[in-house]
Amino acid sequence: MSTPKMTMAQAINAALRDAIAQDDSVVVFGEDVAQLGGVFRVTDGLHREFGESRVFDTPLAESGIVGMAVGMAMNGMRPVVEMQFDAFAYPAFEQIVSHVAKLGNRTRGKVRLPIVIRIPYAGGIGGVEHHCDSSEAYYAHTPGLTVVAPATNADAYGLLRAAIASPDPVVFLEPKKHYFAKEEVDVSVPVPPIGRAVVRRPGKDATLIAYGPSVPVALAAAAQAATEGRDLGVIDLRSIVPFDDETVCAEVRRTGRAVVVAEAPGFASVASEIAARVGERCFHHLEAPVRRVTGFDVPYPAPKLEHHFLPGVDRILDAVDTLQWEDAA
Amino acid sequence: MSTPKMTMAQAINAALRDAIAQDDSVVVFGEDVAQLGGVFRVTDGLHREFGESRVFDTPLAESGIVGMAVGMAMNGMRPVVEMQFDAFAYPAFEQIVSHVAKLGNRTRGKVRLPIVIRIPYAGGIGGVEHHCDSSEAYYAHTPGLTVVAPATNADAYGLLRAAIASPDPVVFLEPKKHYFAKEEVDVSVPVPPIGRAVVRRPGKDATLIAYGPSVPVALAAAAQAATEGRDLGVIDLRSIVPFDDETVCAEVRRTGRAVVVAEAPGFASVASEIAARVGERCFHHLEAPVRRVTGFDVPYPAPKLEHHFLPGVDRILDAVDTLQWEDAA
Amino acid sequence: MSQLKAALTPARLLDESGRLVRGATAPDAETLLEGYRGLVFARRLNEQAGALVRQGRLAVYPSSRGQEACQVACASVLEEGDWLFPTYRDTAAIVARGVDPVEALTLLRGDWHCGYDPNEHKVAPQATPLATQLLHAVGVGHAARLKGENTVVMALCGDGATSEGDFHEACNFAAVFRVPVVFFVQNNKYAISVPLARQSVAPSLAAKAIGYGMPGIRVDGNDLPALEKVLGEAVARARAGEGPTLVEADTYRIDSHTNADDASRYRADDEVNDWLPRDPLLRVRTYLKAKGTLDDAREQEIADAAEEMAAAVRAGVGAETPVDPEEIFAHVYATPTPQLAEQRAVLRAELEEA
Amino acid sequence: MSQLKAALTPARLLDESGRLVRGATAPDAETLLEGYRGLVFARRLNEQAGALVRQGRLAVYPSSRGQEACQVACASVLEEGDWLFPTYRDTAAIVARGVDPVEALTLLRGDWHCGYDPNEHKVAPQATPLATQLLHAVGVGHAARLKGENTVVMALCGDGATSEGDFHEACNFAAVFRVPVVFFVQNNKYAISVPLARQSVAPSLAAKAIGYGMPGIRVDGNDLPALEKVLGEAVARARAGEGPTLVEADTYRIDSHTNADDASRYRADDEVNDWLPRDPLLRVRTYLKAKGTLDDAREQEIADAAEEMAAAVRAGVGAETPVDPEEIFAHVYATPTPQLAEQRAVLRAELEEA
Ligand SMILES: Cc1ncc(C[n+]2csc(CCOP(=O)(O)OP(=O)(O)O)c2C)c(N)n1
Ligand SMILES: Cc1ncc(C[n+]2csc(CCOP(=O)(O)OP(=O)(O)O)c2C)c(N)n1
Ligand SMILES: [Mg+2]
Ligand SMILES: [Mg+2]
Repeated sequence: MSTPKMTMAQAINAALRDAIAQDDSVVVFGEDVAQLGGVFRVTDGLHREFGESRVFDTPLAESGIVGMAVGMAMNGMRPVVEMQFDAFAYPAFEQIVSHVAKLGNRTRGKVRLPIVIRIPYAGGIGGVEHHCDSSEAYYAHTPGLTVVAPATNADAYGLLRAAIASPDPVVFLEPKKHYFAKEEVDVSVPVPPIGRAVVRRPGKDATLIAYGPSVPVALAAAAQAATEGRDLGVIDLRSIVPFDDETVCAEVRRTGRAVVVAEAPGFASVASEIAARVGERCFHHLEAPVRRVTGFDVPYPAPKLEHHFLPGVDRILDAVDTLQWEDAA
Repeated sequence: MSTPKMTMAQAINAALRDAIAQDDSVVVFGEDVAQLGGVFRVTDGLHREFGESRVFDTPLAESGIVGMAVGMAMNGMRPVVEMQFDAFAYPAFEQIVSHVAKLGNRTRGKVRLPIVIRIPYAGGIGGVEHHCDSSEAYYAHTPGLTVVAPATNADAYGLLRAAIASPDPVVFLEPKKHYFAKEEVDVSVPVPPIGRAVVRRPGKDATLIAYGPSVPVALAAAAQAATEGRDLGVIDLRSIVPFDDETVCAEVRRTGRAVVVAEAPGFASVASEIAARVGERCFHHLEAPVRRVTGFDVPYPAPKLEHHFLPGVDRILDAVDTLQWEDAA
Repeated sequence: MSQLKAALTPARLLDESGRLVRGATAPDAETLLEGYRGLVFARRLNEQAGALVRQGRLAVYPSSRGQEACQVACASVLEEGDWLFPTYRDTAAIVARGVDPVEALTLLRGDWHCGYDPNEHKVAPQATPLATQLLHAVGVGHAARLKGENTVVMALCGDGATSEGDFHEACNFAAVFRVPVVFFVQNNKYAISVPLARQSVAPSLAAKAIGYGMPGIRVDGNDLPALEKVLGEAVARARAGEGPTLVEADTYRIDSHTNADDASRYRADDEVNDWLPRDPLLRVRTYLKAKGTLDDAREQEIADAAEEMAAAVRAGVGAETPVDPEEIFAHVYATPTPQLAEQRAVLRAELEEA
Repeated sequence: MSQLKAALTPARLLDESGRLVRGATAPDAETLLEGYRGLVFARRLNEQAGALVRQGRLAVYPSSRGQEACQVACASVLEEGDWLFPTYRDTAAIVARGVDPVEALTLLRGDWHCGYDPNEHKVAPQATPLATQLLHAVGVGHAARLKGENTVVMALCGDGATSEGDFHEACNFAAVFRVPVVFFVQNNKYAISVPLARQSVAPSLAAKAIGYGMPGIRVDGNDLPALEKVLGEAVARARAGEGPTLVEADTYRIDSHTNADDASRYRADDEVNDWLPRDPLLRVRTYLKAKGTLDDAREQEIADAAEEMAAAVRAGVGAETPVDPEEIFAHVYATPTPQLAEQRAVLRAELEEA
């Protein structure tokens, strides 16, 4: 029996459906998630299947959505809320940073907030301004939040199940350019623990470190490099916080060379963090500086210009080329 | 004639006064800034001196304050707004990220926003939760913002003058623990350009890189190290964005060792950025990995615990000790 | 409480069959004819943009079909130095204000985030993050007041946007500072798929004005002369230093949210069909025809002019305009940072290589 | 419009000289005596906390002096399973609800951000970021409703906080979802230094309710029985499934914002002096004395009990309680991340070294 093919939107939909069905405390709400099934159809059919008490539309106010989720979690529920697009989570920033992230700590663990904030994020879909931000750094920098970014449809299913089951708040970043691409998804595979990276492609010459929408780009770069005789490995972080130092360092120590690939502007970003910690932890194994291939430090460009902004295969391979191969044995 | 001693609060006050007096388009507003003169007395006397049309209190709404500043700047003014404390700027996050940072770019430079957002920030004053956040990473990661953090009272004066004169929006981070410490301030010294770091203490063994409230801590560590025979230099970044690669790299290449000191939680922070770029740009000059001494990745602790959180002299010197001196010539 | 009444019962001048309502003063016929021309242009623009989307020339278009009277009125009541703060749905209003339609469509064509110079016609960039622009409008108005300028600011938003915190803060700041701004809510009954009932259970959106201490007026949003009267009075109040007004237009979004949306998923055809006879164009046309102001020749002239505009839009949007990749670095700061200069060099090298 | 009237004219039962207002039903004397005890405790707590600040035992204390009737009433109208959402100024309300005062003062003592278990007495942590807690209150209430629980939520905020976007979003969500929540605004006329007139030009804060489609009631905030009546009715409405109410208490902050503030910089003594005779304690005391319910013995008993509470607060706050530095890592996540485990080891090594 072959596993079914699903888009990432369908995989997330399945994860929501299974979680709602299995746990009475799971509720899904946000803007346009009920009747419409979400602007990306991620919540399609859930309202019809589970009714208004489990899946509902809210007034148009993101701080309201997240703030209400905090209260519902205080009262025993597991809210899964959707921010319609990355930049539209910013109105909820105070609630996320000052409460979602801190209430558990504030109350010495007496109150835990099992909230999932789903954010369709990043670019590559030709969206107009405010619809393509890679906002992970804001969340990853905030202690108390778990930050997850799946790169495969199977991970989207599994990690979302894990996120909903987590006692802690999770910012769940869905690379929106993946929503409509099909892959095999076996929902019976055990749910992966949050915090474990995975080596998507082993490689001995250098390691590409990526997450979310940059993973397939890194894989494409590695495939291209292979045709040119260079063996690049690719790590998919899956979770940004917690960070899997073990897997990352093991690979980089083996290859001695690393390039971090991420779509967000590079300055003070998650890519900076990865470069800094790899630099600190693998110093004596490094044959070359850790390079970052990221979005430029500019606002996300208009549709016709976005491909110049996004880290692509060529830019990654250019960076790999600078890893001082002339010194290599 | 000796230069007068001023606290940082007074230096900032003087900068505001001089800017208001010299430029009709400068207006100062926020919560409690007029009648009261600010909860830290930074705007003391300005309302009395310049009147309601130049210095005024607003209703209690930070998004409102910043959003109104955007409009006033569109209509030819130079608003200088105060967010009462670091965490109380978060309600304005959407306005800051989606408009303050991007409107100039959005309009191809047809509209420029000469706004200064003053934020009393960071800890060390025994403040309760939400009053001590080091929030610079959120702003530094956002393209379009200039991010400045003075460490001396003279710089507070000079950099604020430069910030107000800048055609671009500036997030001006005032280390609140410095507000009431006196130093000599010569207001006739030319205004320093934004974007230039300064070597506060030359040193040949290793370089401490700091900004804002961490500069005096780094200097204290260097002084302490000197008594133990180690010659540490200290760089004060002054501006986080733009970043002064030239000064930083020149120093680190000379010493071959660097420790970044900052109060914010370290993950995906400005300290990560500095470590990453120094690692990338000075790789062949480094004798040891770039170390970071930062706040832990926890919410800012309650007053009685904050000193365990803050990077102090001992923690800095411990980090310096790990810089593989045994290999040193 | 007459204040509450004005906030609840929509003001009206022309009824759905194009007749003057009882007791109403007839609007000036020539002015109304000008308005009718605006309506025809707005409708034509909506249709043309929709066609360009179907041809793949525009990425997306949020149509204001059914709301054309609002689009025309909010622009026509403004004077030259006044400002307009539109949303993504208000392209027709922007064009009515004088912005070149091709420049206005730059955003939706994907060339840049805003295609016109906001200062030229005093039209802010179309706002995407909901309700945020209302605060900018307040700022422009407050600055004008402080500078002693006679400017009035027209700030647009939808029914959904009234739920955002920024709507509240903008209304409150405007009232407290007596800012010369008119908040004009086009209540088209939907925020994408979410109906008004899920947005608010207040007796009306205009009733929110009471909580800020400003007048709130409800008006038939498909009745051009009524809109021009109500908005004109609000503008006059603002200009006279009497502060802001909240105007709610009772209207309807005939099309889907955008072409990417499928309204049949969340609303019945019957509901749309109920609104079709209330069409803002028909009403004015019938009235002017009956009056004799609009004869066949004039109608033809207007139709031809609208067709000309549409042709220009087709040509302009269809033309190949080069975009400069390096421009993404050019405007982030007035002077690029050293970091951006470096990054620009990376891109330039790639482009030269390619 | 009786709705508007209730939102404008403060409800009152006892006048400033402690006499029942004309036409009012007399409150139950024993209940009122219980309330009086609460007022005395609240006043004593404010005084004791102030003294502890002067002695350097507390870092800061935002006093509710003058607002004690609000503090007592909002707790007394709740039943056991109900929730209270207080701010930094509502320590007396928290204590009235049953939280140990020493635990309540943990925050201001600087040991931890919240010293009590919110679930024990159903009291949320004291909110610092203004108006944010109102949304949490709505969430608790909405969850209760979905679960079919009979809970009512009392959500407190100040006049200044009504200007925040979160106030708006909370009121609107509550009204749209018919959440069993009572929004209780203690309008004490100041937000730190900013007077009400700079906060709002609405006819009243309660009038804001109209814009959300819920009842808005204004009440004399220094009149305990009136508060208990109005809040009690709002709680009953909420419990009956009739949705939220916005209650505005007309009161006054007698002390500075906190001990760190100097109110003389922004308000005249005369204004404060005008409010002193409206003291919430005096009024009830005079009434109960006149009634004969409060005799000297009972008064002494209440004073003694309050003194005992104050002594316990002094002892508890004064006691040396060890804080565990490593606790800063313990609660950030349910299970510490590997990163936090590493960082904890760094701190542990430092502590062991020292
Ligand atoms: C802050 C924010 N949240 C969400 C969105 C996504 N969004 C775009 S339009 C829209 C509906 C807006 O409805 P309304 O205000 O009634 O205006 P209309 O589209 O009907 O003109 C939504 C939710 C957004 N643009 N901004
Ligand atoms: C979001 C936010 N902004 C600013 C502050 C700083 N602040 C603390 S109390 C206060 C005044 C609040 O006034 P009000 O709501 O009337 O309550 P009161 O203190 O009078 O009880 C301010 C501005 C804050 N705590 N939160
Ligand atoms: Mg709408
Ligand atoms: Mg107050």
